[in-house]
Amino acid sequence: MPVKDYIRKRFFPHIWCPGCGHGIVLGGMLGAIEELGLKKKDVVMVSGIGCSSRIVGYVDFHTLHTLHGRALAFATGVKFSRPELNVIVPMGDGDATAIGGNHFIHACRRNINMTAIVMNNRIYGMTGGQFSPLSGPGIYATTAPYSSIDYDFDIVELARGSGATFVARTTVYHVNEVKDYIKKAIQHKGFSVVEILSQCPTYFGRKNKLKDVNEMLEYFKNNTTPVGSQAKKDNPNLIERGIFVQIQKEEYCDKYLNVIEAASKEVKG
Amino acid sequence: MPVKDYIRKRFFPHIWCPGCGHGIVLGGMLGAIEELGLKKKDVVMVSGIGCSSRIVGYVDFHTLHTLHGRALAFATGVKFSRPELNVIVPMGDGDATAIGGNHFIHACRRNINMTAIVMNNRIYGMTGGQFSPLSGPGIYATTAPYSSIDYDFDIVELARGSGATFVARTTVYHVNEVKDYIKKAIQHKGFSVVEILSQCPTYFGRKNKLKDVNEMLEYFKNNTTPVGSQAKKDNPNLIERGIFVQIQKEEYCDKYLNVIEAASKEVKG
Amino acid sequence: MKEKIKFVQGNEACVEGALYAGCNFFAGYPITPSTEIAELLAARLPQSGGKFIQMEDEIASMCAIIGASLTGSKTMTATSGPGFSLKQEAIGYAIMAEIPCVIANVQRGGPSTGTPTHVSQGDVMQARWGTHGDHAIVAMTASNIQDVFEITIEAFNIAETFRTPVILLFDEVVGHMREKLVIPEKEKLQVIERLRTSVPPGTDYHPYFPRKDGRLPMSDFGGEHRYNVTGLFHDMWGFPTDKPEIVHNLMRHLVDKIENDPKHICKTKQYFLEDAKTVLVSYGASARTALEIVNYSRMRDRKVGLLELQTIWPFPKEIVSKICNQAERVIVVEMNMGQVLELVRANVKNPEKVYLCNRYDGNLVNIDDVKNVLRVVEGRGI
Amino acid sequence: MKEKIKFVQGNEACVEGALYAGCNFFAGYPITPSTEIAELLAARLPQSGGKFIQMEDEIASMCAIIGASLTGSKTMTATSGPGFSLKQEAIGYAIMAEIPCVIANVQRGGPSTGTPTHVSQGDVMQARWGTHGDHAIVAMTASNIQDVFEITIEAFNIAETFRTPVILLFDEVVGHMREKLVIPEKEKLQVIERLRTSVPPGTDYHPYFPRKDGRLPMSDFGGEHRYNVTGLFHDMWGFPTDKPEIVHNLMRHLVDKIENDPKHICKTKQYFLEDAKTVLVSYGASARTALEIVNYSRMRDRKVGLLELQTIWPFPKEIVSKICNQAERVIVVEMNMGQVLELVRANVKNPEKVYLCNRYDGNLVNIDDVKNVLRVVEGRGI
Amino acid sequence: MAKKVKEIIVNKEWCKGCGICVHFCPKKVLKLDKSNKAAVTDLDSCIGCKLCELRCPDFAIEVKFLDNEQS
Amino acid sequence: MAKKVKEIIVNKEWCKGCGICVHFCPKKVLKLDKSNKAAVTDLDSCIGCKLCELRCPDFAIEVKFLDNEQS
Amino acid sequence: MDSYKIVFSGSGGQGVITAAIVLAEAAVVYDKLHAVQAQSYGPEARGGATRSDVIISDEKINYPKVSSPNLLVCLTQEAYNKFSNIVMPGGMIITDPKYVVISKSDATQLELPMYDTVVEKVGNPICFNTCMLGVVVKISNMVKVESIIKVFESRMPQKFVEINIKALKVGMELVSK
Amino acid sequence: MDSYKIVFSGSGGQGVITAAIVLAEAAVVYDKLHAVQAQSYGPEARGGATRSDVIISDEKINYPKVSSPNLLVCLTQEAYNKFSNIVMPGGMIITDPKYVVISKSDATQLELPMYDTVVEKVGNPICFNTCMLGVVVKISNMVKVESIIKVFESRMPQKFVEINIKALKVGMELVSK
Ligand SMILES: Cc1ncc(C[n+]2csc(CCOP(=O)(O)OP(=O)(O)O)c2C)c(N)n1
Ligand SMILES: Cc1ncc(C[n+]2csc(CCOP(=O)(O)OP(=O)(O)O)c2C)c(N)n1
Ligand code: SF4
Ligand code: SF4
Ligand code: SF4
Ligand code: SF4
Ligand code: SF4
Ligand code: SF4
Ligand SMILES: [Mg+2]
Ligand SMILES: [Mg+2]
Repeated sequence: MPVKDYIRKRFFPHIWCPGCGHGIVLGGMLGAIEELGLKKKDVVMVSGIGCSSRIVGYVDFHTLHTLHGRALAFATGVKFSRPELNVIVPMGDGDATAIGGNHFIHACRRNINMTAIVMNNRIYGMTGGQFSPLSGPGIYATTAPYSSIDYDFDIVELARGSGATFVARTTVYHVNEVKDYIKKAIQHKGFSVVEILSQCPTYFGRKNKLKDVNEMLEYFKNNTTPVGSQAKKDNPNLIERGIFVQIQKEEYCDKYLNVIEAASKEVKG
Repeated sequence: MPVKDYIRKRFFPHIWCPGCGHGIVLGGMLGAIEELGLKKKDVVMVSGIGCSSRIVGYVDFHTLHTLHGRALAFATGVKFSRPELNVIVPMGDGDATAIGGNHFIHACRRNINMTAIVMNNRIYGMTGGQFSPLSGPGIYATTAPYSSIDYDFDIVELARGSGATFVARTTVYHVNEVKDYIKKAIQHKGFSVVEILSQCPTYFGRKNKLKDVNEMLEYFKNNTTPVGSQAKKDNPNLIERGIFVQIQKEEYCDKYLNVIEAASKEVKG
Repeated sequence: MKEKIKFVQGNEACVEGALYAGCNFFAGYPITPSTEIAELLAARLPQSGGKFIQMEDEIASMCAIIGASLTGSKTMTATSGPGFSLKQEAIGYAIMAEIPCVIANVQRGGPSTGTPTHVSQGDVMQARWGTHGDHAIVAMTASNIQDVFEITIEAFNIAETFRTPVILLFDEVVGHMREKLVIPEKEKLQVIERLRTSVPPGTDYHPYFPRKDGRLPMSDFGGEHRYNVTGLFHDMWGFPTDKPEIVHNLMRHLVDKIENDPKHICKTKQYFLEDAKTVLVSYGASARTALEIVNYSRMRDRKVGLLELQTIWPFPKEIVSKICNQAERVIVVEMNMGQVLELVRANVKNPEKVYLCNRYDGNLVNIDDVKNVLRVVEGRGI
Repeated sequence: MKEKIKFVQGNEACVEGALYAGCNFFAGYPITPSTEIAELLAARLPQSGGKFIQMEDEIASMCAIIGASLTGSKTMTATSGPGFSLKQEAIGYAIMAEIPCVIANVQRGGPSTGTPTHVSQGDVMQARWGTHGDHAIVAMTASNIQDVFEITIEAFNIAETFRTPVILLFDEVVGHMREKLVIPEKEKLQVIERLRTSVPPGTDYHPYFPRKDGRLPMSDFGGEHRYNVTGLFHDMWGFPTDKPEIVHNLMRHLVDKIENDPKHICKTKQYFLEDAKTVLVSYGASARTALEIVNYSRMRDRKVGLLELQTIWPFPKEIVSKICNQAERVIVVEMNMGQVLELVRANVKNPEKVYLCNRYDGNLVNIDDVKNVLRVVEGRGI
Repeated sequence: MAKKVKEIIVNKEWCKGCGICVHFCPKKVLKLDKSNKAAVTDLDSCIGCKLCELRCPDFAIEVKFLDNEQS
Repeated sequence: MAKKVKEIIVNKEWCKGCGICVHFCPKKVLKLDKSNKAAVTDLDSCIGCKLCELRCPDFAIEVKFLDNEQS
Repeated sequence: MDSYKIVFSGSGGQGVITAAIVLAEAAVVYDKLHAVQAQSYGPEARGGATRSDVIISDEKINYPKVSSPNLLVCLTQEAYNKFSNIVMPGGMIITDPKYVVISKSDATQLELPMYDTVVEKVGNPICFNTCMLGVVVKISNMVKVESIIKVFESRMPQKFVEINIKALKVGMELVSK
Repeated sequence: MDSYKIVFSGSGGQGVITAAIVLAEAAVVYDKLHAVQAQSYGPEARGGATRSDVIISDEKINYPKVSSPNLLVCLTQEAYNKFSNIVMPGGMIITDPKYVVISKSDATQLELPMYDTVVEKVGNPICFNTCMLGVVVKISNMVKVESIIKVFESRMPQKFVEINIKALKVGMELVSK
């Protein structure tokens, strides 16, 4: 089914600003779902609060727009209750790693079969441009008028350190990778994380004196490189793209079947 | 000053059960403080809620017994407000990594000069023996009557993945290492984490059919090995002890001095 | 399943009630004195294919049961004071998105960490007002083990009927004391199942358009109907809007469905009220002390009666004012600084005739406490 | 510093007030419509050596300001609805441990995510009862930019005087509208500094033993006196206890210090009340609409007056009952479903003469809203 | 990708004029018109890479092929 | 560590009889007495390693040296 | 004098809110008038359609919102469609034909090519909002031009002040024509 | 019949709570009596000093706590010191001299070497609490021994049932002596 059949057309043009990267993520995500041939009724999309989280309003699945930072906790309830559903959780960088950091690391730890997509624009877009745990030092933001001193998380490392079994990263510039990694993430049996560098021209761009959205996409093009590439060795400042973690580990809902079995025996026995 | 001069003797014997490892951590921690020659008035100890958190009641410093999981957030306020104080934060495994997981990773990220001591008995002692994010699969607990299916965090990896600049691990059996690592952690300029495997004979021990506290300490002795040792290569199941991360990175309060400087210029200029 | 007689804690009776009502999903985080609910469900739920999950904190637990409820599960969480405070934001979400679920709060002494192992009834007002913004809520309680069982079933029934979170406001004494419990055979007690939409697939389904009787049939996530659920004000399809009329009407709907017809929700127990000159109003564990005194007084021919509240919210105004206005004096017996007292006073003609007998030191209101107040207000000296 | 005239938002006036009062530590997490408070303090605090930190969430922010306060800083955080719900547990901690701090809640439409950019006054009751267990709280509000400035200073003063968290319950309209602000020169307005202990080093200091005047002198963490601070019930040294007498007395102390002598805390503004037959009771942005109507009515020789509440908690019972009992009718003008209405009703002789003019659709109560209610209750038809 | 492009459809209602499609079109096929919407200048140069469509944040541009295999 | 041990003091009020000191004393110097408190059986064998003191969770045992250098 | 009410409307990046604030600030700080400025937001705080209300008066202003403005500025079609009917009888609507196609209205409608003119005369489109402010200052006639300039001086670096004064004057002249 | 009130006290690991529950459960489930059991906790839920109250009656029991018990069992000195004075006039205190040194009291005091006897006769100290329960069953005389045994059977694996019955009887015999 064409990608556009997955969207709720009546809400278009969407709420996002001109040039906002979140729309590109939406496209890539739907491309992945389309290629996987998922039925609309089998997909539940769960989000928190933020510009990025508004994404669920635009897709014609079961959609759950929850609380800031809590999407993965809601999603855990959905998935653990109905493991046969495909649960996809698009999140903002603030949503995923600031207020939602704890749910993020615990989802990584538990290895429930869901896909978290971190739409990382390195800023709180929805609330008007405060720095996020992914902004990094030196970035200007409304709450960092003298530039930020906060170190940033590396989501890949955070997810890895928390035990995630699939972790990938790319940028909206690399839109085919977006589709590809999300597809692989959904196919992965276990918890998967895809970080997608995205742009907020309205706040991140303006505050940091970036000329326009194209300058932001050029940045993604010029400052990233496939993981393990020679380029990275030559220039350690490059950000790596690719699949960083991909391991098989028994999935949580599957493991719970063992609990049910043990418990049922106890009752009978 | 002798270690015992750092304790509030009037509350002894303490509240912990016979054989509880938390008392050994207390001893090691005070040993470290004593060797560093810290003045009582220069130390603030902040804890959350749990058996482990009761530790602050026994030490003659400025002591702040806060909310379950929130110790590092309170401590951040203390330290950022008065960077000249030594802030030490003993935490339970639940306290640090369950409800407190978000504050833990953000403390690692910010690199504020404080020391977190995770007293890891792999169980919620205070509430009577539920499994924790550090229990690991196969462990019995009151909320895991058929044994736990939850994967555990590796605190060292979690801290590393969150950006911590000093991370060490040992066990209460290795009591001299406890002292030594805590000492180094306090000396480290930046956020430091010391995980100390500790025992809860009352709940973890009983639920998991361990004969007595000595069997638990024997476990620490026999199933751990110094980081990078040959033993680990021969037996990958061994838990490594040692200092895993030790890097220099500008400290948060120090960096804030730059903000103050920039801001003051703006006012004058 | 045949009738069963057990000797159990209040917390266990709550578990039995939940299972009887069809609860098949629990997410929680341990906290004294509610932990036994989680522990028992960890053992019991998987025995019949239900799901138990220990989450990273109370917030996550609350969110998880909302998510699970949307897929069609009957869900519950349990907590106490500090955890109840943490859940408030997500409780508000369940109110706004109209998701059935049950939250047990086994009350302990507060504020803050307070006295974790001691009893209190200090969260009465928080149950009503703990989350931000206008809203309505259902909160119920019980004073003995059998009632805990039945009220828990009732909580699930109300949650399903009104698509609302329901709070079980137990207390440490009732949660931890053991007493006889008779579990009736299946179907003896009414269990209300979720009302699911009959709108056929492919037809426009309105998850947020109440039927004539005020109920909103649900469609499980994963089913044929796809719609949106949000904590923002929303239209009948569940999509965000800030149109003033829609906001206004949704607010009215959320409150009216609970408060307009409280008869269906409000439960009380009445002892010796027909001729009572002194009415004790009480609930939860304190009602046990109150009842003891009623019996004691009646043996001495004193016309004392007890109105035991089982529904705290919506506050049973009509019953309270009817009964209290008939009495010469009213004594509210509770374990806080007078939270229900104020509610009773606000609903009677002579508030100055409403007295308080309370305790907020971590202990159950005792017999002498009530005797003394009774003696004083009846003018028999202390 | 000389007097300054500025044209600012309510949120900026709050910042100016905080700085005037000596606030030197802010921890927060952005949320509409309070974010400007954080943004402005991020720029302003370091200019004078103060500290601004953006925390990972609202819970951490609340905890951080408590920790910082203990070291001697004057601390503040700011939030709105959902964030205010999240802070409730830690607010209870500040109450229990008696830590001075200020929490601004710039109210938006709720429950849940609600209408983030629209106005509401729906958190009045939550401010009082949002955290678990019995307790008392101070909450203040203001209807114009100058008052926001002054009330913010007052909030810091009360926090220091009573060792208590103080809540600033602003609303989106006042937070975002711009108006003239006159910042008086330093020392023109009273700023109360923390009372620090005079007990010499080496002597037994009791952080939780009130002086005769009820105040508890503090000793900064890092200072000569070492003691314990906890959210458990505690003795006069701050060490945990569950002894019933101590628990009881601490509860009484926590409540009595705020509620026993509300004169020191309760502030109102009164307009044309001497001969008012119709009294409007209002606060925050709604009081602006009410005042407009008072002026309008007076021009038509109708005896309408306004009682504007600046302190919401402790509720100014005495003033409200005195003024309302004199009136023929009372209209509460507010932006919720009647939260202050119920408080007024509970404190007057004839509750049936207290009417409500409200709006809970995200918009400011407008002039016609009040005119219409006024016309109806004055019997002039609609 | 050697397929022949039939047309490039811009949904002017949805296009927000961000210019991403224009800037990154490898063949400079597109421009922003004076009402700031994407427009085709040189369909013939189009190689049908579809990057404009994929990168458009607004689902506002669609590349149609002659053989109709790809929509 | 070659210092001479003068005495090993057990604070019986604080000792909870966990047995850790007994079990892990390299020289089996200690035992639990019949009221379940640590007690010294063989002071002479003690090598003054202080592990009993350091591992005691209850601060209940103290190893004193003759030369008083270490308390 | 009664109060004068203005509604500025447009979209996120057009600077309508700044213009509104500058006007009201000039009135309050330099002309010793009373003024309030209020605004409406989209979801949370991000961009999108914007509206800012200003009331200027020589008396204290209580109710801060404008229901029927004396003067309405619409810089997008969306804004025009939404608000053009709220203008008070006898009031005026200002639009720029580059952005808005007007329709029938009871109000006086003034179509001014502010964008093109400012680009032409000042050479910088970011002063568009200042040009619009010039129009409003001229038409409303409540606030002194010098006061507006003082606000510029207190708020921006010198190099911007000049170009903005230029744009302001361009706007004022547009009206005169 | 009036109600009979018992307070069991001791420390965490001694199983006093289990004993109390077994007694009350036997009364309720098998002897059709009314009973409530309540207990007090240390901080949160962890070990430490323990107290469990049991009331057995043939009428409905309302107030569930015991202020003056007919029978008090103290298995630690701490418990004895704390509670020995609450026994009702004419009531009885049971202690084990292994753990408790008794002092003067108005109550009848029964010192029984329960621990040593159970170790000697059953060979397993973990049945100590059952032995104590035997003592209580005998003295209180409210509940049938068979009912207690039925509770054992419903709660424990068969192999434990026997040894516990043995311990129960040892306790009962201790009283007879
Ligand atoms: C509990 C709570 N705190 C704060 C907010 C305010 N808030 C809404 S979205 C957001 C951050 C948005 O940033 P991000 O997650 O990065 O998403 P983006 O808008 O950048 O896509 C914040 C702080 C909220 N809605 N709820
Ligand atoms: C908000 C909140 N949730 C839950 C609790 C209950 N609680 C107290 S301590 C604790 C866990 C203790 O485990 P851990 O942190 O590992 O410390 P330990 O007791 O094992 O030393 C829990 C769940 C609480 N006090 N507050
Ligand atoms: S504010 Fe930023 S993140 Fe939000 S829609 Fe606009 S560009 Fe996107
Ligand atoms: S319960 Fe466990 S952790 Fe707590 S004091 Fe006892 S042994 Fe230690
Ligand atoms: S990328 Fe899309 S929205 Fe942007 S200019 Fe091109 S068609 Fe328009
Ligand atoms: S398909 Fe490729 S070449 Fe053709 S217009 Fe789009 S981006 Fe340019
Ligand atoms: S280790 Fe300490 S508490 Fe344990 S037996 Fe030895 S002296 Fe006693
Ligand atoms: S000092 Fe060493 S050798 Fe001596 S008793 Fe202690 S553990 Fe044993
Ligand atoms: Mg973002
Ligand atoms: Mg633990």
